[in-house]
Amino acid sequence: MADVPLTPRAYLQAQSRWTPVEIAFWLATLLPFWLLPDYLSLASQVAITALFALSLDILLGYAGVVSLGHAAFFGIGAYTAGLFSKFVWGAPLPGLLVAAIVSAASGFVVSLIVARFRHFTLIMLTLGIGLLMQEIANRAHWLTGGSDGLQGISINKVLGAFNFDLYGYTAYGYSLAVLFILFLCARRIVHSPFGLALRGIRENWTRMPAIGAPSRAHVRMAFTIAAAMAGIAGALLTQTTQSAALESISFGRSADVLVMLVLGGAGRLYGGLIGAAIFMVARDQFSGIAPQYWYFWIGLLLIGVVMFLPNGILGGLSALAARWRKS
Amino acid sequence: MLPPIFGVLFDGIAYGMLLFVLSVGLSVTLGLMNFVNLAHCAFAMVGGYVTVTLVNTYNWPFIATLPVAFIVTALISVVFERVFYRRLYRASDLDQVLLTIGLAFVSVAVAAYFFGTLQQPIPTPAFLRGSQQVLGLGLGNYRIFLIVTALIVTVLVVAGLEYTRFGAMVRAAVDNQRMASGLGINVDATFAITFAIGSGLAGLGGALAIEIVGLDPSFSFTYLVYVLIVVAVGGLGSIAGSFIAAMLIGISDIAGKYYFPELGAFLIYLVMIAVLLWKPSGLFGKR
Amino acid sequence: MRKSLLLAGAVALAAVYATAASAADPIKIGVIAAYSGQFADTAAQIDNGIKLYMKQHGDTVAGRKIEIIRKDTGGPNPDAAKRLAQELVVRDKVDILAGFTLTPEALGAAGVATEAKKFMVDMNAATSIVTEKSPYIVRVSLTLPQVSSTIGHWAATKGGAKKAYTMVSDYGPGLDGEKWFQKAFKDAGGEIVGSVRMPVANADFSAFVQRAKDLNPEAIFVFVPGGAQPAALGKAFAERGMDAKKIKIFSTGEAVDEAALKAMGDIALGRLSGWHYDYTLKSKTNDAFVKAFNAMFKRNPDFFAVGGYDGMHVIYEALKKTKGKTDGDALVNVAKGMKWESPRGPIMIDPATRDIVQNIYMRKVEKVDGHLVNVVIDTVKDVKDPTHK
Amino acid sequence: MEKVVTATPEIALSTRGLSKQFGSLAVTQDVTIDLPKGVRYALIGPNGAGKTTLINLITGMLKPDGGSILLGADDVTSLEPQQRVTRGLARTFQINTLFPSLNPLEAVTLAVAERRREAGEFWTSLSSHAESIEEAYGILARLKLGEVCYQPTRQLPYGRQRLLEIALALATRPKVLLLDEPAAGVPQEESGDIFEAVANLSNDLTLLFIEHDMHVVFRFASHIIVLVGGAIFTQGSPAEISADPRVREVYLGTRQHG
Repeated sequence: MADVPLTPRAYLQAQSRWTPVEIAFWLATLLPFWLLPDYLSLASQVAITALFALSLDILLGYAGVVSLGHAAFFGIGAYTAGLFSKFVWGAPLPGLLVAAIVSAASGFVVSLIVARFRHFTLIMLTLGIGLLMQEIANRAHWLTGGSDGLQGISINKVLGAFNFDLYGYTAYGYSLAVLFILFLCARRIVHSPFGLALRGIRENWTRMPAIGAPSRAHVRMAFTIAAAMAGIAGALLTQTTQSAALESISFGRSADVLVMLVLGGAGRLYGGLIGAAIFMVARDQFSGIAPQYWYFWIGLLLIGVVMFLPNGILGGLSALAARWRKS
Repeated sequence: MLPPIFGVLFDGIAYGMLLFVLSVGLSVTLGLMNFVNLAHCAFAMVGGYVTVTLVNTYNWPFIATLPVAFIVTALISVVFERVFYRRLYRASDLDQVLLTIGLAFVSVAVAAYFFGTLQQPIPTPAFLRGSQQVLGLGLGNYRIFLIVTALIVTVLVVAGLEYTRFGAMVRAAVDNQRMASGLGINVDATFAITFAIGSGLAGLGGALAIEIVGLDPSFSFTYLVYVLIVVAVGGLGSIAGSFIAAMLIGISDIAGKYYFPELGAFLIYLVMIAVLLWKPSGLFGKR
Repeated sequence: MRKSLLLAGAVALAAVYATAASAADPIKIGVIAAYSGQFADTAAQIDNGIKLYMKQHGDTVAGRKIEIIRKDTGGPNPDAAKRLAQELVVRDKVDILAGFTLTPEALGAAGVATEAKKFMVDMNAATSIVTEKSPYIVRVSLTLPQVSSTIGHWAATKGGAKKAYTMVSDYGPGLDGEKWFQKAFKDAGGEIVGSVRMPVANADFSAFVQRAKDLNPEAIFVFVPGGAQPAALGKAFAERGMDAKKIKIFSTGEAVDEAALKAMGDIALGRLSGWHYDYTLKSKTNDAFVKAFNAMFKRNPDFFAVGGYDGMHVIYEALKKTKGKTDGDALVNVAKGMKWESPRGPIMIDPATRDIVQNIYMRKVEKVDGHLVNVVIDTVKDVKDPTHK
Repeated sequence: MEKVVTATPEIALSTRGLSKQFGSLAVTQDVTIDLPKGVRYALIGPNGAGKTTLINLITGMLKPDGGSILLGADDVTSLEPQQRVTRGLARTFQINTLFPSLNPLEAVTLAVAERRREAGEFWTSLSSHAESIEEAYGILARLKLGEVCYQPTRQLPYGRQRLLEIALALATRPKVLLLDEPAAGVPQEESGDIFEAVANLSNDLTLLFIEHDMHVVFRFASHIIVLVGGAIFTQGSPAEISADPRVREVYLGTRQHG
């Protein structure tokens, strides 16, 4: 015991303690209000995409479940929020809640099909289901507006007080607040016994049943939670832009979010946030220079990260930091 | 005289053949190297642009450009394999995905820069236009040509794998890498050559596809989904699997559209999901 | 030269800053379009139209310099379009919004135009509702109902077809095309014997063509998006033995555009279509336009390019009338009812709906000097969008 | 060795006519065994005799083509592997099957939490589950893994990883424990530690272990089953087995163990 400085419980507590870097990160998310007030609408979409990436991180980064159809839930959330505002009530927060419930339910249903598969099969099944959802949204023209997008969305003021303004103060404040609250939830989840079980699934799918773990039930739960969070992200996008379109449920969005998460570093909670911010800001800046060719620069960025910072930006940085500490 | 559905099925087979040529390379690289190469269709696009350039700028006959499309694509791909892919054979799937999506992104921008964003039509030779009347069915000349070409490719690939020394090495490496290198097979070089051939076939597919589906810079992504579906349905690393899967997708797509047009785009996704639920590693997958 | 101009501009700018916004400030136009992705070529041609207009007419209007800021949506993304519009307004301080490759982009930005009171010029997005979404929008492109109802009426009357089959891509524009062709065709006494909706991303049409053939209609109406599909569809018709010289195959312009005709070859002969522009239209204005366009971009203009070109025309003329004032209400008021001679013929912005009023040309594919072209066989004059009340 | 069986032993695990084919190869043929409670069995046999396959069948990682498996009085043949674990049937793996980036504390806490049905709780913090953590640490300390329990598993020396295999199995509180070559690949001098740990396990625990080293087998097993070609060749006490000339011939004779 002498060479173990902490009791096991204290050690685990320390694992989930807030670090100064984390606190600084969240304080920094407030800076755009003062430093970059012209970029608030971009910032709000970064926050929304970050939330979407965070939801995928629970699946991919923690449970090791790769999904190429995650936009299905983002899109379901987006359309649910839009339809709710159109037919029921324009208040944003109830809209988020309804979107979360509907997308969680869809996530659960999908998980019943996919939870027993791994690897390439899983990727292709999620891809197929995502494409099906996209096609259904296109075909259900009467409900979704098809390729023209959903019309008639009207969103009330947030908490009855804050109107969605042209500068995006409300949009960013609202998205950031929701992101932060759900980040706290995600943080609690990954530091819970369930989070540990997800890491176990990621680390060794074969061992889990041998310690009596109902892995499929865990994956179903993770899928449901991730779908709910993705749905909330989609609902946020609908509410802050007062629009919902097929793009929100498309394969492209599924692929983009996967790229962002892997770019930032999966399995670290912050990877998705950083990846979304870097990808979207880089895209905005590059396409400002030459709108036709931003793909080129983003492509180079991805290649560079893989070559020089394996396991994403955060993974690479922490490896570099570890080497630095050693030398 | 055969009922018209046979003509429709014939078209489905031709379409399936095209999918097969486009996807067989990816299936082999995924099976052999376990490498998730999402830039596969970028290589197919290279082949397409080689043909377009030769036909439109240098007035080559279309047929003569096909071997060139194969060779140029294979050479370019082997450069990429040596510079990028090789370093990531042992990396995680996710890093491979990131790298190859990055390459596909770059390919889209480079193609747009050099060739513009417009569709690239090519004048096909007269004997590939029009159609033949066989038993009352109109069979498109180009589709006949496509089927014949794809069958030749299939025979060459299968014969190459079954009856050559190199083929034996590839099969050994697919079965068990460690054992293969233990037997003195240079697995590294085997990978590189297989990758080059697989990408070269994609390039050939890209060139053949222009007449059917057109060519523009978004080709890198547009057909990726179909190619992945063929690979998944067929089973990784299985040439026979890719062939059957491509036929299945091609025919069920066409027959589905004829009999149940309202199912339209759903059908091939449903076919894939059904196959994977029944056989998770594909029709001919290992395990 | 450019440097000195820049310098002059900078000096002017510095001078202006002292006296706040005034006449010498540049007028900024934010162009929102899908410069990347599947619709990149559409955006590129719109952009070419804009560039050509500015080259021909100078980059100064009413004493103020025109500055274009381009933003990429990457596709039919209303959320991206809305954000970009917001950013253009709040960050780049643009005075006018323009572009819009696709309907969702225009719908996404419409709210911003209303809120910020900015003049907004739709250079392509073709769904009818676009102009109803903001009082600041004018459209210079076309609407699908405008074209397809014209085709429907013409097919049943002058076209001499009584039984028609429709084949459209299964998404917004296709459904619009189907609905308005069928309505006009039936109103003119025709009968619709069947219809099929085809997936948006469809590579092989033979099954759909066979279905049409099974019903043996006199005429077929087709709508597919531009790109690779028109040629694929044309080849499927030929392979299934449907000769456009014998059966009347109608379509909108995309299905028989320049690239499609090139890819189809002689099998396209006899194809009928209704459209508002083609680079082969015979008029002095168009000849000059096509020549200048080819000199600058080494390709022929298409209807996207004309949309960009005419869009700039509305902006320039409106600014001239307001004497450089960029107030949204003022600009939209002077744009209403504006008439001019476009490369596509005489056109007008309907003062009531702010939508385009233009000729629809009925054309037939014929061989002229060894080239396949759409030859105008009839002109339906001053067509309005049928959906606006 | 202590006394072997009482008059009417309570059976902890039994199989009835278990069989399994891989293609045309019969890897398990009509295996019927009865493991009385608290007894330590060794499962021996030449390479390819189907020892690991038998364990995979018993634990449910493979589905048998025929036969049944009883845990106590319950037929568990149709249960999923994890359901058998929760009923008290645990195993270790011949090739380390661990959680490389988790540390031993996390891994064993996970196993304990799964047993206590706390692992589905996503709303509580892990560190608030004091009892589970203490229990996990207790298991680790007993297996002398206490001082390395904060190091990622992949960084542990191989021998410690073998012990962690056992620790994970113990965390499920098994009634029957199947050990697949617990000291496989461990240098001779360290393998003693592992078998010492095995020997110290509770006497209530029924144990079946695969082992090649006959010294170890004779020292720790009270009963030996010899498997050849997927079928039970013979079984008996160590003395009986070592005296059986046929066993010498098919098994001992082919290998250099004494």
